[in-house]
Amino acid sequence: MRKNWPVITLGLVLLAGLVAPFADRSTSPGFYVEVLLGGLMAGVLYSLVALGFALIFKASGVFNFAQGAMVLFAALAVARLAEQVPLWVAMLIAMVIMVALAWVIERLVLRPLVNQEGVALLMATLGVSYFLDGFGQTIWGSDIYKIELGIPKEPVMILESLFQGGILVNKEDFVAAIVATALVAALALFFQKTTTGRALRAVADDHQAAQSIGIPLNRIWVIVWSVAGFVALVAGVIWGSKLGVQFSLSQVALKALPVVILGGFTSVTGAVVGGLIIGVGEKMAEVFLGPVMVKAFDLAGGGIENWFAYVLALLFLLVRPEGLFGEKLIDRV
Amino acid sequence: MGGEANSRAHRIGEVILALKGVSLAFGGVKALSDVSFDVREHEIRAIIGPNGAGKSSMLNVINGVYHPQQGTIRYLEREYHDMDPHEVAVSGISRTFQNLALFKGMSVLDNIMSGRNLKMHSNIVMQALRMGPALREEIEHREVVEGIIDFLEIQAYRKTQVGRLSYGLQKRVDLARALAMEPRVLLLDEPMSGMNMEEKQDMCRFILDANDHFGTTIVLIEHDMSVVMDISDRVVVLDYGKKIGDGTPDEVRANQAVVDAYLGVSH
Amino acid sequence: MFYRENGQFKSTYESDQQMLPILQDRVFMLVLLVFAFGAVPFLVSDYLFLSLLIPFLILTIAAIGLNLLVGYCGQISLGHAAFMAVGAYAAYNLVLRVPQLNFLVVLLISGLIAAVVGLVFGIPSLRIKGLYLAVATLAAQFFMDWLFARVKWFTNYAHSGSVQTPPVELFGWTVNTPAEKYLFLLGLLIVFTLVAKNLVRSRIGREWMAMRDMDVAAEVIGIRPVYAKLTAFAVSSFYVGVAGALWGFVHLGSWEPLAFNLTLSLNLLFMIIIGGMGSLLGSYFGAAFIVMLPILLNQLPAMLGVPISTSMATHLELMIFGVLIVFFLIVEPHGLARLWAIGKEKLRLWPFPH
Amino acid sequence: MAENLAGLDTFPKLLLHHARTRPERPAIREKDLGIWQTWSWHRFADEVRSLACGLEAHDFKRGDHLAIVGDNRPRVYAAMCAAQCLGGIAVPLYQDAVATEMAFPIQNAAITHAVVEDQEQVDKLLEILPQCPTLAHIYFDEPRGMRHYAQPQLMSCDKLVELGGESFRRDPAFLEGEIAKGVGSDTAAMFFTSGTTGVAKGVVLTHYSLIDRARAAAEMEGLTDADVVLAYLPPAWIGQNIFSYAQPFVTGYCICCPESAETVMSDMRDIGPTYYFAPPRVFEALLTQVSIRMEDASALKRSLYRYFMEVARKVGGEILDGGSVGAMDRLLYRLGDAIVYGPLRNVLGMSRVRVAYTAGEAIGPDLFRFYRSLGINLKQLYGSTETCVFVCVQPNGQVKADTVGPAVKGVELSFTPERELLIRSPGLFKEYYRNPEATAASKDAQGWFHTGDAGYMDADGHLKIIDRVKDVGKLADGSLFAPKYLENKLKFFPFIKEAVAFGHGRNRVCAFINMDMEAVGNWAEKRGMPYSGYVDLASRDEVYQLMRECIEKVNADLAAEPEIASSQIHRFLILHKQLEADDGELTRTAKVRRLHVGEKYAALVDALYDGKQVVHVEAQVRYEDGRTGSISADLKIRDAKTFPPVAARKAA
Repeated sequence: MRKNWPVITLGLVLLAGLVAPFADRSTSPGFYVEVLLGGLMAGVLYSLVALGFALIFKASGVFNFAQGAMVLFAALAVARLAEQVPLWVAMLIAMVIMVALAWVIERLVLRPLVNQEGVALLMATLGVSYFLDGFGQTIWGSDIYKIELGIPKEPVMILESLFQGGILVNKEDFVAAIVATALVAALALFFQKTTTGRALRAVADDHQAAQSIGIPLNRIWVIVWSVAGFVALVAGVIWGSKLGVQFSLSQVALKALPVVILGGFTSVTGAVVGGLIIGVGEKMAEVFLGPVMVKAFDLAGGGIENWFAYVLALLFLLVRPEGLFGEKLIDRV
Repeated sequence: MGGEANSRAHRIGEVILALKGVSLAFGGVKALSDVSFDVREHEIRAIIGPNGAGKSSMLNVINGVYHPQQGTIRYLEREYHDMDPHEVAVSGISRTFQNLALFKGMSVLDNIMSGRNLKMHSNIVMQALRMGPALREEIEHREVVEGIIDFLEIQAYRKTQVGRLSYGLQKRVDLARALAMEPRVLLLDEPMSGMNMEEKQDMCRFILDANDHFGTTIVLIEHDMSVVMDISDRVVVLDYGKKIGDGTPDEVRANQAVVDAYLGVSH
Repeated sequence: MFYRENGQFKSTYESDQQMLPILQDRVFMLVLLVFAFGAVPFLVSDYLFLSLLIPFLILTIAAIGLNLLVGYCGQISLGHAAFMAVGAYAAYNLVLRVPQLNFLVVLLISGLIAAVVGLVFGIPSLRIKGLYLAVATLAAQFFMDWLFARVKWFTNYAHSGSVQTPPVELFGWTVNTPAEKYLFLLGLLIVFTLVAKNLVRSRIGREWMAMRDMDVAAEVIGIRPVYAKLTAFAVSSFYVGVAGALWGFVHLGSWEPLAFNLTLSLNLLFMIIIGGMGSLLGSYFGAAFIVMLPILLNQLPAMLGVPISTSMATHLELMIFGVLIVFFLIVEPHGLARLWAIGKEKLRLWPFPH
Repeated sequence: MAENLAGLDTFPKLLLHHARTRPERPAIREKDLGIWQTWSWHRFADEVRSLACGLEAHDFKRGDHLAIVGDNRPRVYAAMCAAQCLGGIAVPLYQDAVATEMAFPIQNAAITHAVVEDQEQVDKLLEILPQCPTLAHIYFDEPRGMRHYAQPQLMSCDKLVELGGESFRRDPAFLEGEIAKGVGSDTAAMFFTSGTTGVAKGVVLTHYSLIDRARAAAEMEGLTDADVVLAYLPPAWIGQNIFSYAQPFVTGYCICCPESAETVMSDMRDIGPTYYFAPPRVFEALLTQVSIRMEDASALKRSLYRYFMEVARKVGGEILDGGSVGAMDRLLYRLGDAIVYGPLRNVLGMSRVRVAYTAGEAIGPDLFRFYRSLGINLKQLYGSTETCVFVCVQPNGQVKADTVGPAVKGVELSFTPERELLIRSPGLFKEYYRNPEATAASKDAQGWFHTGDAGYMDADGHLKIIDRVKDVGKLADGSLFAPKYLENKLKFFPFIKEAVAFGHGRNRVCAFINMDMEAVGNWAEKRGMPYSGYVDLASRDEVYQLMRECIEKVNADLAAEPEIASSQIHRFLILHKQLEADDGELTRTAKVRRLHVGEKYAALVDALYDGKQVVHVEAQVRYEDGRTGSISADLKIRDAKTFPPVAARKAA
């Protein structure tokens, strides 16, 4: 009980956040649910990318700052390839590229730096992300590109029976969210249930576990980085089609950092839950808290979502460094 | 080498440090269960026992790295439930580490100098300008540290990065850093592990001299029986986190439980 | 090879602990200083001053600041540009609202303000280490970006959110020609370097390094993590804050919101990785490198007759940075400074091998 | 040496002189606690005064002996002077001697007081206390580990100084008086020579002789109080003592004591002595170190090194001797000095060396030339404890690898018919302590000291030591035959491990050669020469050729020396086995037992002389594992070219 209080407080805070809007009469439940859904949909994507993070961290003890760059890279690849070939082919090729990339990274970066302390590895991934940004834009170009998923963008009205005015949802978002959810579920299952999955997650703790199922460590790294690449690809495509493929994508993906912090680096569940919390929290803050603050402090526009996730994570770190579902670390002497 | 208890410079005094019913567990694993023993001023007190007997945990409890679930620590007329490392250091307990915990990136000199930090008081501005008290301090304490370097015969390595030194020498630097704190009680965690015979003898000499020269009370962990028996005044024997023997080397040698549990196992 | 150290023995601790114990080094340094102050102002073109030397000098101060935190105290930070921003905006508002203040005082105060902010964002470092801390500092970055972009007061309600600064003036001397700026900054840099050097070779410096190398042992010998880490954050932020103020006033003169964004933070980090963590000299090398590379990339191809587009240049720059960082982390984690040190040792031992 | 030291006929008087004339100049530096702690002459004098008064308080009287055991450190030298202040005699003993070795001197001189360095030495003295009842006071400099020593004889030097300091303050005049009482003819110190034959002898030296020799040499080299010496050899050895006690007292220069045995090299680099002394083995060791470290240097450096060392070998010595050298060579040498010699001197700690001496044994010419070619003014000197060292010294500009130079001012040399070197010099010792026979045996009525060394003056009036008299023989024609001299000359070649020369009472000289397996082995591999083992390699014609070249080089030099031109080696063979101590062919100290070898291999010797080209040998050999086996081999015998003696210019 004693050690769970931060979680509980967090829960309460979020709850407060959830009910707060109703303090203001003008918010209609419909609109509210709309925002909530929006948040959840964004959240699923965060969860997805965060999974990539958690996964790589688990398997190779690397805090992969390059995740964002991978998203951008993948998105660029798909966008430009799709100009020549059908989308699904483009995605296939892109996937192949991402696997190749994973392999190269393992070879040139991870292997030489094996059993270095975390910070060094983090910096290495910084290097990787810089390289990817540069490289990606060099070969794919640096303008803004589109990805056409072929799903009509026009909003649809749902649950009109439930709320007056109903709820506006962007069809594409909706599909995206479902795809993402499916993926998340699949990945989560894969890592929780299958032996391979568990082995992958175990390698960070003891390399025997990996050997035991007969996968050499290096291959495991290639696999997890490929999976991360795959995740990045999906996220990239979805975000790309939504916001257009451009440099800022890599920044958006960085949002997954606070997610893993919140959920706990080492936990798949953490990544999922954290993603949703951040997603919803961010949306709520943007829509309901933002205007209030703008009024209160006479700001030049809201834009709280830029930092909300980080500060939330930061505050949470202070009370519970290991995150929601992470395991506690004791340093021995 | 004159470590004989009869002809030592400081006569063994009152109890200075006492553990009562200390128990420590990590999760389910019991590292120490209800261990009690005391240490008298100026004596050399050994803690022995097979690996995993909880020797190191004992030291970690004493200097506050671990916090025991039960039991109390009495040090200099004060009862602690658990201690905080900094507080412990201030109160005059220092230690060395089993698997070296030196500051790899720093020179031997700086490593030992860092052991003096509690004795330096000039403020950060003075240090930034390296003026007045700050400069004076640097020099005073350098002198003290040089004394210790001389004492441990590591003059030749003064300005080398500790990372580059041999294991035996690093152990010496570790001891030097601990001595630099001018501790009343010095905890040594396997000071001779991984040393060759000659290095061990040197280390013994240093430990005895330190005890003799500065009157430092010494608590040392060691699994090399022979060494311990030669230099220590009283010995505690641990096994699986329990105390199974306590007394002078001879008493302990005579103690059947010890013979079975410890000598039996290790030899 | 050029070293002749026989007879340079030390008979006092002062002389043994001096900054440059070897005569030949002292001579070299003296020559260098004379050259930097006496010759450079007359030899160098304004273009070089503005695009190379001035940014180099300022960024070196910043790099030293970051190095104190990351290289010496071992606390990672991905958000140091935020503290530059604090320094810059603090200075802007001070000059704006208290015009009679001497610029040096302005620098001092803005530095102190940055130090306080840095201290606040350093607090998490007491609970969390390494990777977690990295994220905490990112929070600082994004929050500060937002703060200065959105809170109009800081920008004095400028519509675009961009700010102009008056030319620096102190003791009646208006620092506006490139050469003057250069001299002004050079003077500052030397002072800041000396102070940093003194800190790292004093008690506080040893406490930082102890924290970096083996925090448990450090605590056991009585070093207070709170004190060590927070002083590191404060001092570091102070340096970076001052650098920020100079960046705004002396280098940019006017800047948009987000002039001090994540990219700048990361660049600072690269400076010390490439230059050398835990080395003041390294901060110089790193800053010089980061400043020079883009210029080279813009000039060199043209000179070689294969001109490339500016965007191409920037991408190339990114890639080169990326590769170099990984390269240095793998091959020489102590960066250019270590290479320099080795070179020096070789000269001292010449003709013997190192 | 402008300053007038007239009337300063004892060390204490010299000390006071320096304390007056150069009170703040450094007298002794010791690297301690990380820096060079410096004692000015003033401070040094104070220390001596206090120690002296302290000793006096513990009734140390005129003529008493003070044993001094310890490594080089200020107190050790202060103690020597303190004893002399009271008209006492300093008796430095080797700090590395074992307790039992210390017993004799202490009994012999009925020593009552001893100043020792540390616990280690104290323990030794306490151990022999029973045999040495006279020893009543032991003062230790280093209190470390001494806290629980209860013995009544013990006291720390600090205590002694404190005690002495008080009594000095009470009555300063007293000590002045004591010092004034001293005269040059008083005994200053006694050095025990580790007698190669039998028991050690205490060599008694007076103030007069020590000071006279120290001054003679100092004037010759123009030493001043600006010079610096590193004191790193045992103070009980006259060879160190004269440089770190007698000469500084004469010239007022500063001596430096290293921090510890391991740090000598780096301390030397710190200090950069201007005046340096070392026995050949030290120079040898240094050179080996240099070669080894150059081995793993980068190719570029190695080739640079080789090239410029070649240049140096050609012209370095000449330039140092102020000889005439072509402008081009000078230029090259300058260049080399900038990028090789200079740095090398720096890492060796010899950048500032003005004068360096070597003595004790013969030094290999290549070794000797190496240092000179680097621009280090290395010179040889000849002397012994009995002569206060300085008998012969090579003056600047007349340095040769194989002589020890002309007599130093004040020294007379002459030779017995057996070519034993006789010395008459103000530096001669007074006597062997309580050993009249020995004294009489080595010092005759006319005051000639019989050195037991055989030698002669070469054409330029340089003394050349060839051997111990007892080993010198005659060829049939009565001309001089010095086997050891020949053998040494041969052994200076890396390829030759041992050599045994025969010729006493015969018409010409022949020799056994023992090749150096390692060197010759490498040599063979370099030239892609397969061989199955020692015996095989030893019997190769190429190897014989190699050895012949060496021998003929030696013959060539010999021819240039009329005195021994007739000792040129005519025939030689390469032994089929290494000479072994286990086979009784070498002494335990690895000296050839010439007679024994001669008898053991009589057949071979005869073969050498009766002109055979091949001789068959059956030999018992003892292997490492103790088994004995027998080798049989056919040894070739080869002739070596000999040269007509150079027309003898008139020698001394």
